[in-house]
Amino acid sequence: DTIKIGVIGPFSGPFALQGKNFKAGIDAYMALNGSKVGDDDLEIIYRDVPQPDPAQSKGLAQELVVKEGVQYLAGFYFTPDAMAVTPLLEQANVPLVIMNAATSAIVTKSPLVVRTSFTLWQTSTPIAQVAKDAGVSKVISVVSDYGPGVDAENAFKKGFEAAGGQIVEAIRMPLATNDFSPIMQRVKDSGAEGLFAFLPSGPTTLGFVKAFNENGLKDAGIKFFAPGDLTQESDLPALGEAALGIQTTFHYAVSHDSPENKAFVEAAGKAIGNPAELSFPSVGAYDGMHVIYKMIEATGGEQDAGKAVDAVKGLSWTSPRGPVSIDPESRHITQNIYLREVAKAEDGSYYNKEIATFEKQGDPGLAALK
Amino acid sequence: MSTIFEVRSLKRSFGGLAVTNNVSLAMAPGDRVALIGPNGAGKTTFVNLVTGNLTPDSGDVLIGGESVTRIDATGRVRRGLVRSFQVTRLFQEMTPAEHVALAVLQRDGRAGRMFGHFLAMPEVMAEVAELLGKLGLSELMHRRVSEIAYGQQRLLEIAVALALKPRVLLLDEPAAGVPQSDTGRIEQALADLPADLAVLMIEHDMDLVFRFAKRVIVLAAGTIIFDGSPSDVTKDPRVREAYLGSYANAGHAA
Amino acid sequence: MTMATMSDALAGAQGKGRRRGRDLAGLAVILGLAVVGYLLFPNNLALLTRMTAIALLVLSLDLVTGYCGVATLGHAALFGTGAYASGIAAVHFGITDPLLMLACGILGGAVAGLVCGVVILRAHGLPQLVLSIALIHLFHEFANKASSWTGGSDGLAGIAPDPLLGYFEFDLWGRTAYVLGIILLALVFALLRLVVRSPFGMLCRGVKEDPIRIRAMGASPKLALMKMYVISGAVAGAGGALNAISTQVVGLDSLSFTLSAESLVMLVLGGTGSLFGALTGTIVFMFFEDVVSAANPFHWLTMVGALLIAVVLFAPKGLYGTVADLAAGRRRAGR
Amino acid sequence: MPATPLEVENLSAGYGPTRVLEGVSFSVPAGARLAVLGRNGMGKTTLLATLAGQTRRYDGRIVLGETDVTALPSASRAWHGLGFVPQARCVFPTLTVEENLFVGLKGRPKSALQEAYGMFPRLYERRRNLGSQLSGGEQQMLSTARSILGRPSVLLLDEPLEGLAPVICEELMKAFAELAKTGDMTILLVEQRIQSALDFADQVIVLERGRIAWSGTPDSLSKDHAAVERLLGVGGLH
Amino acid sequence: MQTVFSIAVDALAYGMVLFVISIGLSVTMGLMRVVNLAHGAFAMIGGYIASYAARDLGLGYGFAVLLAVFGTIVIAVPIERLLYRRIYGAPELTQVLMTIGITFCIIGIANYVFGPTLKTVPLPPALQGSVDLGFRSIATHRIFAIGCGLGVAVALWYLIEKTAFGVKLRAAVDNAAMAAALGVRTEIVYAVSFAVAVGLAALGGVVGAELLPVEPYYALRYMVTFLVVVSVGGAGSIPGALVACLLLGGIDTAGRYLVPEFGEFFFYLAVIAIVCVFPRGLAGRAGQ
Ligand SMILES: Nc1ncnc2c1ncn2[C@@H]1O[C@H](COP(=O)(O)OP(=O)(O)OP(=O)(O)O)[C@@H](O)[C@H]1O
Ligand SMILES: Nc1ncnc2c1ncn2[C@@H]1O[C@H](COP(=O)(O)OP(=O)(O)OP(=O)(O)O)[C@@H](O)[C@H]1O
Ligand SMILES: [Mg+2]
Ligand SMILES: [Mg+2]
Repeated sequence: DTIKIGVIGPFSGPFALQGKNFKAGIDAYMALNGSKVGDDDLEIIYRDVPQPDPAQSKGLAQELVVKEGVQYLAGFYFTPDAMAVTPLLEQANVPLVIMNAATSAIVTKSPLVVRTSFTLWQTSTPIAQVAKDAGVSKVISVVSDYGPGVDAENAFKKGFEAAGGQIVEAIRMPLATNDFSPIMQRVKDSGAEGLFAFLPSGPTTLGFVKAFNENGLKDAGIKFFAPGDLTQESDLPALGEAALGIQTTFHYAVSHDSPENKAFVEAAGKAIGNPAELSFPSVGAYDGMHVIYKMIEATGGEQDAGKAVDAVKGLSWTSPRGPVSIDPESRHITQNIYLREVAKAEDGSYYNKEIATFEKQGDPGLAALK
Repeated sequence: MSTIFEVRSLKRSFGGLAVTNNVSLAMAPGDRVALIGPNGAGKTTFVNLVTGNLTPDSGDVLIGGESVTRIDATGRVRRGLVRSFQVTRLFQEMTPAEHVALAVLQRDGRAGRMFGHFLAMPEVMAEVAELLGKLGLSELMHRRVSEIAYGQQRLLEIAVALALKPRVLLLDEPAAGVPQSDTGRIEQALADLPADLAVLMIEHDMDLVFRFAKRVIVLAAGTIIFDGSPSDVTKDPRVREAYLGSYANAGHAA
Repeated sequence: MTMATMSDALAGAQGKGRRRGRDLAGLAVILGLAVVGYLLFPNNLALLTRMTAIALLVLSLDLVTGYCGVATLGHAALFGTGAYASGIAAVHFGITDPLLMLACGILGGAVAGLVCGVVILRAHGLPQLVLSIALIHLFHEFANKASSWTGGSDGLAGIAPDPLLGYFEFDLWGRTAYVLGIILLALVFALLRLVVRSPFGMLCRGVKEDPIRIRAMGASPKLALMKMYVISGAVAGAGGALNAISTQVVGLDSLSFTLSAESLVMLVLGGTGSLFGALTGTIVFMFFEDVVSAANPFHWLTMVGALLIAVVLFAPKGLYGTVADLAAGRRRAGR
Repeated sequence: MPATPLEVENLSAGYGPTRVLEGVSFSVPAGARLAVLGRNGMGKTTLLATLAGQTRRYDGRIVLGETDVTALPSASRAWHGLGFVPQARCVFPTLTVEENLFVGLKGRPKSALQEAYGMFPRLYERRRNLGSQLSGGEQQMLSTARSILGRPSVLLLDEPLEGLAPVICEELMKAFAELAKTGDMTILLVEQRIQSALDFADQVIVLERGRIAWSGTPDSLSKDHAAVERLLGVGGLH
Repeated sequence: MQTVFSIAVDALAYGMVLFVISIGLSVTMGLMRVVNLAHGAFAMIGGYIASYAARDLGLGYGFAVLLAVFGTIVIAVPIERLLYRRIYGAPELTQVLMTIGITFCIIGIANYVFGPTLKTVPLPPALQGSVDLGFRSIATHRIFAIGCGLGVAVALWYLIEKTAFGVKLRAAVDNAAMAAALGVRTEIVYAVSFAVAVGLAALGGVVGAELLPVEPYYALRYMVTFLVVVSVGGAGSIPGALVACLLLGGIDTAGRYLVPEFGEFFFYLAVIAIVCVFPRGLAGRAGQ
């Protein structure tokens, strides 16, 4: 038989890069592990939701389930799009494997949701300790003013204050900020020793990092901390020199040194065409496929969402990012978070160099929800 | 004789140029006044000030004894002060019938009704047909305005003004662009107006002016230089020089 | 003169017959398409329902843009307010009856229409466009900020409408939502047909062409436009509510510039100034988008771009507008 | 100077599906003053606009001097010596009076603007005002002056007297006559005031539903009461 | 006080970058009366060409800029002949439809050809680094952008207001048929103006690339900003656009400094206030 898997993501528009990474991760997994599970062939059906649009997402999911007859739903870059689909799952008897959307609460909306990416709480909490350990006690937090930004701010704040640090100011700036000079002026005036920042990966990070340097904050010795979205590998060629030395914590670096990752990067690089475009959503997708393969094995290709999800609760394996497991209770991925620093390779390219590891991190955001 | 319409020392200037300079005049019901004057004398500006399309620097406008200086253009129309435009202002995509019907409905306070269609309102249609018939536009009543010749648009402009049943009617060059063969229609339409209506007409066609007006006002450089009977105006040397030229000699007024 | 009156009365009667025929035809077309859609895509009712909701938005946009000449790139403000009004009513106030939610949406949309009208009608042309852009961003930002009410960028989830009339569930297949949507659309369409050709509709068309002339007729353009804006808000709000009920999530996208711009594109694609145009535009655009984005999720945008260019080149008055013009030309030639 | 600056053969034109002109043919000698008359909506404006290249032509030929301009666009006809003063005036509203005139210069030096100011002193007073701020009559003056500045060999005038004070009309007609008399300019005049037109013209054509229904000299038209009554709808001419 | 100066400097720099990028749109929209939503797309093409020339071909910055401007014009000319010519004088909404369609196509093609990642235009050493103003430092490339902005403003103002070409262009826009009847070859006038506008867009795309990095969605991402700036200034007015850019740049900068969490509110409320006070834009051409 053919088992269909519906993947919803941003394959065109402003986030096309991330959608492309979804596809690269999926292709890579299938290239390395075959496109058959048992006797069943797999067919991936892609549907495009270029920007957050829950109505469209729900419509497409419904179409995938009812018309295309998919047994698994996967993908989802944005939280609201995933949220819109959760009410359908039970009735459709379809598990949802989230490959990116990073708000903690999604997994609580339905017992059929499994997430193989990360949450901002998960990636932002460890950096608080890093900052404290670097001897910084006063930090200003600057985040984009939307859900993930607020999550990042809260996570950092909680971690940093617990570690005995002080947040001197927490700024939330509009998503559509182009010129960051005034923000940097604020940072300067705040008297902070360190800067914690979150911006969604993409064009604005470039302006932010450049403004940080051009306004003399780097020279003034202010330390820059952020979750890894800010220095995603596909933006590094553009950020270049400016990003050198920025410390970020994240669940995955393309440079991660392991045989699994080597194989993955090679396969995914081939799949995406231009390896420089590879970024973190690819690994979420790759592991998402792993989970789906396991589900299919467990159900023998039958459509039984409950059984499929039960089968991967507690599942652990070695992902390209390192050892990971699915937390049986939350169905969210438990993984290592790495501290990385942007460094220059011998060939002149830039990469995130892993310098420390925080092992087996769960999602602190779920605890914060309660 | 009561006054229905009065203007008291109206002033307006554009960047130092006094276009309306202390103009006062009064009209009684039934008056037929022609306002003439050289090009750029300020006639159209005067109409714009009076109807509220422009705000005066100072001065007062009264309709039926009530000051409307602070009332906007629509309020003045509702009080019976209606104008036509020198350069036609019509809805290019609509038909003459729709124009007149809209005016009729608005006059009766029914233009805000959200149901029904004017073609299905016999009393409205009767009035529309009559007015358009009077101005010779019956055949065109369901054509789009953009498709009818300029002269016909001028006639429609007048039909719309008449449909509002004004108390004071200001006509800005109603006959400009209307062929001689059709000026008769305009005259006839004006002649059929209720006797108690006050009409002020701006016109450069002197034949029409002298056939129509019982009183002539001459405006030059923003001031009234003559206000009197048609027979006297041709004798006024200032008017002859500034405006009439050899027309005065031809003796048309007689 | 009697001749003229008679023939005009005749033309009037004929016109009346033709118009009523077209009204009925319009309703028949909507219901017919609805049935055809149902039969052809029984598995894709969610898309059809979303089309219906967006069609309401585009219709409402047509009211102000097509009939009144108001340039706006912020019309989603009315739609989104309706969606949030019904969503918030359900989530925070426990109003989960779908019809009551619909009423909340309509009310919310009408209020948003009033607010937007007051601001947008202060300018004309490009500056007006800018006002509308500013407004939609303000609405968007406000919803983003008020995240305890709206869920912010994560979306307002957890809307669980009761079964319609206590009997029809909103389920996976989306039949209930679809039928509700179609009935709503047909109803709104019929009402709007009445409105746009009533004296009020004629007044609005006049305002669109020349507000100064309208004022010289003694009518207030502003008042007419405000009224139309409120009506338009109610219609858009109904669309928003339908979306909230059928999707059970309201996202910030429903208050976005993107949605506003997209709805304008759909309207122009179909042809402004006609309700049929608005419907045609919505159906063609969304259907085309669905097909090409499913066929090639990565590069379909180019195809949509090509469609828009082709429409401007070959059907400059929009798809419906151009066809209607051709038909009218033929009718006139025939006569 | 060619003997016939303008020759029109079998011209048909209109708007979209509506044909307005049907098989119009005529030619005018250099320095002629041709009056085009006709009742409301008979196609006078359409004729002039078609000669100027602004409406759709279905059939026929237009020869300007030695050149067949039938296929040429409006701008080229202007460079071949055609001047057009449209009925709707078409002043450029966002340009000042001076700039409006400047457009009509067709490459002549700026000092030539004095010709226009000499003809209409009123325009000189208002030269810094925008076109949209002019009074109706001033716009008419501007429109006429603008076309004359380009020294056309054939000048098409569509109701140039509309909205002008009687004194100005008189002077303007004199000026036109002067221009024609020096032989440099051939003038086609559409005018509602039949008497003024006949006083000015040396030839007349009358349009009736897009066809030439009558042509001849002004004198013979004045005498042909039946034609005047039928074609122009006026009781009679003095 | 220092803060005020600091904000002022940032505002000036940001406003000028905005000006350089959007002034071409003011030409198309205000003078040619084409609502050209593809403006950003042309700016983006310029950015791509410059990036390719400087990064992949290793050409000098100045050369890359020139190549970007003329390359974009070369690409735009056929588009003008085939597509734009059909929408001159068409209703605004039709223009919106056509130009959005063009934008979609260009985005799709850019995505296909160059991929979705960011592209930068490497700066020459002379423009890298910062200049010390005494009380603070400012990036050199921003000073360069300010210079470009002033240069463009003066040149364009002269072209439009003082030359025969400018008069003919404005006449053609007011009434193309009449201008043609007076011998203005409107097609050429339009084509040249379009080329100028597109060239300016490309220049803006390159000069502004430090602030607005080039990627396929660039074409739509900043469209609203351009539209707002141009309309607030009064489309078609060079001084108006300049003032609007500086004013809005200032408001934006001050808002982001003083109340970053309400930055968006601050900015758009200011826009509404300005438009309500100047309903035709700061320097709207009368008669429009
Ligand atoms: N907005 C304005 N700005 C500057 N000047 C103006 C404005 N409006 C009108 N004018 C000037 O005021 C004068 C009077 O204009 P108005 O239109 O009232 O003249 P008019 O008497 O109606 O002339 P005509 O008989 O030619 O129509 C004109 O010289 C005109 O140029
Ligand atoms: N744009 C148009 N579309 C369709 N028909 C038109 C258009 N313009 C004019 N017509 C029609 O063409 C005919 C001739 O119009 P034209 O303007 O040439 O008349 P005219 O003789 O100049 O009349 P007038 O003396 O009123 O200026 C009229 O019947 C008119 O209805
Ligand atoms: Mg006047
Ligand atoms: Mg005419």
